[in-house]
Amino acid sequence: MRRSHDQSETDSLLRASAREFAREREETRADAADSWRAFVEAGWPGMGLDEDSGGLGADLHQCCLVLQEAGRALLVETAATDILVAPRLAQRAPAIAALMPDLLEGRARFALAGQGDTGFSLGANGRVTGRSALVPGADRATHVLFLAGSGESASLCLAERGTAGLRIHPAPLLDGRTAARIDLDAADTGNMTVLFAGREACDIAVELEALLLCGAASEGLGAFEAAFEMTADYVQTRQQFRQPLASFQAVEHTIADVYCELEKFRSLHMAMVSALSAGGTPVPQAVAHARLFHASDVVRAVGRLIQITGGIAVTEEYKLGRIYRRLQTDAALFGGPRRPIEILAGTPMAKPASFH
Amino acid sequence: MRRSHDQSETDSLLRASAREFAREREETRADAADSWRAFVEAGWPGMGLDEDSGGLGADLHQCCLVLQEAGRALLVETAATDILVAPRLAQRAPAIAALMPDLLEGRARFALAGQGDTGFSLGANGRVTGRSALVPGADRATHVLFLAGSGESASLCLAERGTAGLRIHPAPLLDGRTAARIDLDAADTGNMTVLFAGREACDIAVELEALLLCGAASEGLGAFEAAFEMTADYVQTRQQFRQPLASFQAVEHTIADVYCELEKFRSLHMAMVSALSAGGTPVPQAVAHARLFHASDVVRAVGRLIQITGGIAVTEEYKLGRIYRRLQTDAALFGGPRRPIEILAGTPMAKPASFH
Amino acid sequence: MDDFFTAEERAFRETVRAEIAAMLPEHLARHTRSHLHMPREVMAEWNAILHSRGWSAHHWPKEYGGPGWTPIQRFIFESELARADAPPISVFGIYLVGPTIFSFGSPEQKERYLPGILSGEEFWCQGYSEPDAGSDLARLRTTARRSGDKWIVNGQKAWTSEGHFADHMILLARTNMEVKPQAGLSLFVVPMDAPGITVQPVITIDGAHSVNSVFLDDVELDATALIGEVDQGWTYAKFLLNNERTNNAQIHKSRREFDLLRARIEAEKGEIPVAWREQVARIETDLAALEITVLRVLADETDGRDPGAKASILKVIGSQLQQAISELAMEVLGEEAVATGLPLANDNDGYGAYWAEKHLFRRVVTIYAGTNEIQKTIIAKTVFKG
Amino acid sequence: MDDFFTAEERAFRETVRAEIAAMLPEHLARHTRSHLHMPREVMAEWNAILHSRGWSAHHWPKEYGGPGWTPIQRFIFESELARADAPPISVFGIYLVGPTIFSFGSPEQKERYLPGILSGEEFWCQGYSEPDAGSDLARLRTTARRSGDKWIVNGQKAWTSEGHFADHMILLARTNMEVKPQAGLSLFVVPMDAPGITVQPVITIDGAHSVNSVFLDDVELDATALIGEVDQGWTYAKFLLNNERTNNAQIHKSRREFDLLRARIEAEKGEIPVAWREQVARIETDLAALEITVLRVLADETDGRDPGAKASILKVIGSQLQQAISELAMEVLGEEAVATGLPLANDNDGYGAYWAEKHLFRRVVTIYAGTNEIQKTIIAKTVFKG
Repeated sequence: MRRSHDQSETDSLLRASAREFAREREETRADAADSWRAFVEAGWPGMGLDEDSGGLGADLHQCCLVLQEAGRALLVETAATDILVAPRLAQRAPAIAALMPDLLEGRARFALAGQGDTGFSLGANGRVTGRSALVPGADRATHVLFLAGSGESASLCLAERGTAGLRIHPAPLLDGRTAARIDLDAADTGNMTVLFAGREACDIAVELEALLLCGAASEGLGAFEAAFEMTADYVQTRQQFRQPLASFQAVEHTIADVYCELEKFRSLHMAMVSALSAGGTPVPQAVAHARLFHASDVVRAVGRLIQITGGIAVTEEYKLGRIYRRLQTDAALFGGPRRPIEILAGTPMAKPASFH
Repeated sequence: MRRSHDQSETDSLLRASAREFAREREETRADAADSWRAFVEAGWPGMGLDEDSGGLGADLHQCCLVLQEAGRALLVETAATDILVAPRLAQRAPAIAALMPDLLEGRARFALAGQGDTGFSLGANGRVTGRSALVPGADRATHVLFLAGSGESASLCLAERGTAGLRIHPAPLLDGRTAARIDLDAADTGNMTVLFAGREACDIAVELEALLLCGAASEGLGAFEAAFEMTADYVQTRQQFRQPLASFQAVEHTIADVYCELEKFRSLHMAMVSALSAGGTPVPQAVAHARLFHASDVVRAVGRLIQITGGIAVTEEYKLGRIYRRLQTDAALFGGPRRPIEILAGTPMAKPASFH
Repeated sequence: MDDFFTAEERAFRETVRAEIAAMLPEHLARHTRSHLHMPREVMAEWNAILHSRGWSAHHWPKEYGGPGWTPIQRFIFESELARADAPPISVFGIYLVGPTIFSFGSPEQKERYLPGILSGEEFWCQGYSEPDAGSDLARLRTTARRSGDKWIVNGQKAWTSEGHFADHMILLARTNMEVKPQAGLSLFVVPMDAPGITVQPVITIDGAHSVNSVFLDDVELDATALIGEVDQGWTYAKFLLNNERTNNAQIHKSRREFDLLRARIEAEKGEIPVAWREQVARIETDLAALEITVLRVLADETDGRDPGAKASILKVIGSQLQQAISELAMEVLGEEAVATGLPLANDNDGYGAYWAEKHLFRRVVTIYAGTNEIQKTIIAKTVFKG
Repeated sequence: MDDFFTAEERAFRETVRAEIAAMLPEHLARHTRSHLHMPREVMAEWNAILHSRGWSAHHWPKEYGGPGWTPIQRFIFESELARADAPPISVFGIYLVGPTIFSFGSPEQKERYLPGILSGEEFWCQGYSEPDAGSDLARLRTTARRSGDKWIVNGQKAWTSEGHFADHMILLARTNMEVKPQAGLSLFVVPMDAPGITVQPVITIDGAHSVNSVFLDDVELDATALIGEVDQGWTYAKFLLNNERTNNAQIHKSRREFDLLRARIEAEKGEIPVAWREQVARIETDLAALEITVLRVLADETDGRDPGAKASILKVIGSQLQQAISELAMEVLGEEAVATGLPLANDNDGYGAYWAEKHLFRRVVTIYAGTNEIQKTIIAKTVFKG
């Protein structure tokens, strides 16, 4: 149970080292061949794995704190699936657990192929067809996880890159990261590992997707924090009309408004991580709150920071604009803000209606 | 063709006299028995009527300009139907034309019973049943206009107060005006005048309702102008922290934002009046633009004026709060903002889709 | 949310929920659900019930008659009160005056005033604001002048909620003209029936009477009316504000009223119509953000971390949220909210009129207790200092 | 809208619409629909076509080669250009430099420069902004120093759009240090191939190259490079801004791009999904409001009424609207807008990437040409003065 960020000394130490690691890689490009190697050596992939399994045994709060730092430096390597999803799944699926040594060595990387236009249908012949949404980092996955079918007949599958009928279409994203869309064309489940079946498979898929959104929001929080801090510094330095920008009430109030947004996002993020740590029914709500905020309010807030920073913020060399581009990209992924809106408002709440 | 408000000297004179008349009645209550008398003596009901028919022959712009002044003074008498709707209808319906002497004398007053929860259905037996939306001023109507049925079988009817099956339920409104809901319970069209039938009836009903919204928006514009002007004055006078409120950038920028809103509303209002003067297809769009703005942006803008004015604005004695109450009431009538939204965005535009 | 609470705290919640349900008479809950401004009798009745359980002053320390709860327990208790539609706890007596007196008052003042606050037999109002001193305290003009062993008070107070039925006022008055404007203020207890006091109703934008102007003309106070040291009034007032960082968030009230509103829409329409879903989802999100931010502030307090400008942040977020909720209510309720006197349907229960009144009155929440503009300036200064 | 035009004006619209349709090559229209930043060749080709019809400088007076239209006719012409997806008219040459030269330039300057602007054979860029002088002109540091019958220019210009392909720059430089900072500025014509000029690309937030930094190191100019009187540069610049009140509204571009966006949504989904209808309706309303406000300003100008702060109002409204449209586009286009390299579907036509680039670049519209904050201050001052 956490009631603040960086509650323990371990948290603070972990953050400091992750920040330093990330800062050194801030300008590294996604396609630099050995870029993942450094992450592996720093122990990122196995961070959330038990120490017995060769991991660092960090809890979810701590893993998210590391992702925050990755987001703060706008790292283009997408580590969320490997850090959050794979270790969680390894606890329950032996086939995944068996891959952990490869994960730790950087030989295995995972992608969760989330809900796309069509989803993945599972035929009676055991063949899967469908198309995923865009999945950041999936272009470099060696193993793909996806839910085929629905309800009682669902299967949570693991397919290796190269499986017949599995195609990974890489796509550069607007913000310099890379992603892929995953196509399955009558791919035979006989060539894959079926990890879970039926309702259990569905529940686990929901949980894994929630972890993915949680990872994205963690990176988004780090990026938002960086944007806020650099703007707060800049407006105190930049002079216009013989005074620092910070002395103008319009700038002051924008800073205050955005700071309120930042604190709200920190709260929603903390609640989401707590909910995912504990499990249980409030999870979809907590994730939807953070996701909606991430996919709309955060982008708008950083847009306001650009406004008070002025011209320099719209040049490529200045990080604030790149943060905006990152967050704008985040917002468009995973179904955009409409999905959390539907989760939060599309289904009537079961509540006693006690009026006057 | 008008390209500015108060284009002619006549406009300016008319406005000045309407403003004086309205200001004198600013505190008059709606139920003051002889309150309408003064309007009659000032020539308001017949304002838009030909001079030959005993009216003043004002055009629609001029009639709306007078209603603006009524709104500016928050007059609780609802004159829009008598000023805008009745004379327009008199041009085409002899039965209405015959009532114009009574209108001019203040003996006849009209209400247009607009689209309510149910609308008015017309049975094969010539009987009408249904319930209208709330209609401001309808509580004092002597004659009620409504559209019964739809399409080819529609009738635009005129029913006198007292007609069997017609009930006028008066209702005080939140802002001190009065309104009524009009019920028809198997009322026999044999006891009414059917003014128009079929598509013509429908088209005219649409036009009359547009005039009603135009009247409401004209009053709303006057109220908004009054709110803006009194606030701009107040913030220049009121001292806080040893300087006038107007010298704070937060206040300055709020004034600027609201002034932009005011100019936008003036433009939309002018376009609506022009469209209604000319007739034709752009009418529904122009009315929906002004109505949407009236029912949402204007209320929000006046809320911001209250904020920069501070505590005094939330006391009953200070007019700004009463203006807000009026505009909030306006917003909730006539189906609220959702109706113009549907008109503007619910129906695909017939446009060539020429992309790349 | 639940993940923020320990097992003990969750058990505590179950206990208070059950006890409140057992104690709260239905007529009080009904009244609370349908009225914006609470009459004295309703608050007094409920206060007496809570008092009999020792819960009337839930955030006071044990020695003064409080239950001695932790900040998180208080949060839970307040949220359960709201959830049960319990009448509000007197803001002035319990929240403001009690802590002022037990922190700075003399032993005699404690003995004289605390029991009446605890039991709900005596009501208080505050005399801080003035017509010309909104958020700018330097402009406070009411004076208390020494005359022998008496104080003579002259001035006018504004926005005095509940002033028309309060027994006492806690008054901020200028006692020293020689020092900086914020420094020369003192706090006094003023009996509302003292000669020279005139209470004049102020009708607010919602058309109702809940606040007053209070005129003080040569009101004579005993020396014992002074609370603490002379000229230290603003120090005391600020101390209290800092102690009550989370109150302005109004999270429990907002949460409850929104749950009821949402349930109402869903009961009438089966679901939230698509056109309003974004607004609903945003309000749900803001409620969650506000709840957790309040809990973070309480945790910071408990653990001795500096909460920074969080009092101002909670005020800004909380007040904006209150307005967002009432704006949605007005749009959803439509005609029902503005036709104040019409039986719109057979089942019209006044819910629309209740919301309209609330919506109008709620323009004040971004103005009072330090305008949001002032709060934003405080927040920015804290950011720039940090 | 139509009601604002006379019968003659409506007839004029029919004429220009037909003529533009006949003149505009399809490849230029296609390029305009799918590209944010226009290359010189596209603009030059279209400029030459318009020039052959005498319409390249549509708001210039007849004596300098314009068609001599009224403000309303210009509005109609511009709206028809946008509607036809015609490439943009050179902002710097036609709008800025031409009027500066024919209003303040010498006969020799008119003869030398106006023909190249009219024909589109010579391109211009502006040298007003500097890295340290955003909206604050007092901080302009580029100097032009007299040396014999030459001027020696030193300094750095920022945000120079089209600087990488322009033939000339119109330069604002400080010529007098003794007077108030706004007073000692002068305007010059600078050939972009002059020794001492370095053009350095600036990649903007959209990842593209359309603006530049221009360094001027001991650039030598002839005496004839000075436009008008020395130290009067800012007076000339302001005069032009006042003459071009409505340009910043960008109404025609916004109207056209929104019509296309809306048509695209409706073509794909059959109708506007309910969840986006409010946004669409608000944008439609704002477009109408902006269109009519522009027309009112033009009518005020024509009739000699003072348009007050309307230039600033149009800038604020117009830029906010541009951003609102691109925000909706980003939400509607979703993945299509951010997966810049993926053939998302067989019919992927780059529309998403086009909007993403536009959306990002569009952060500048509330910053450039006087930030919206500065515009709001101007508006408020006008209100308070009035």
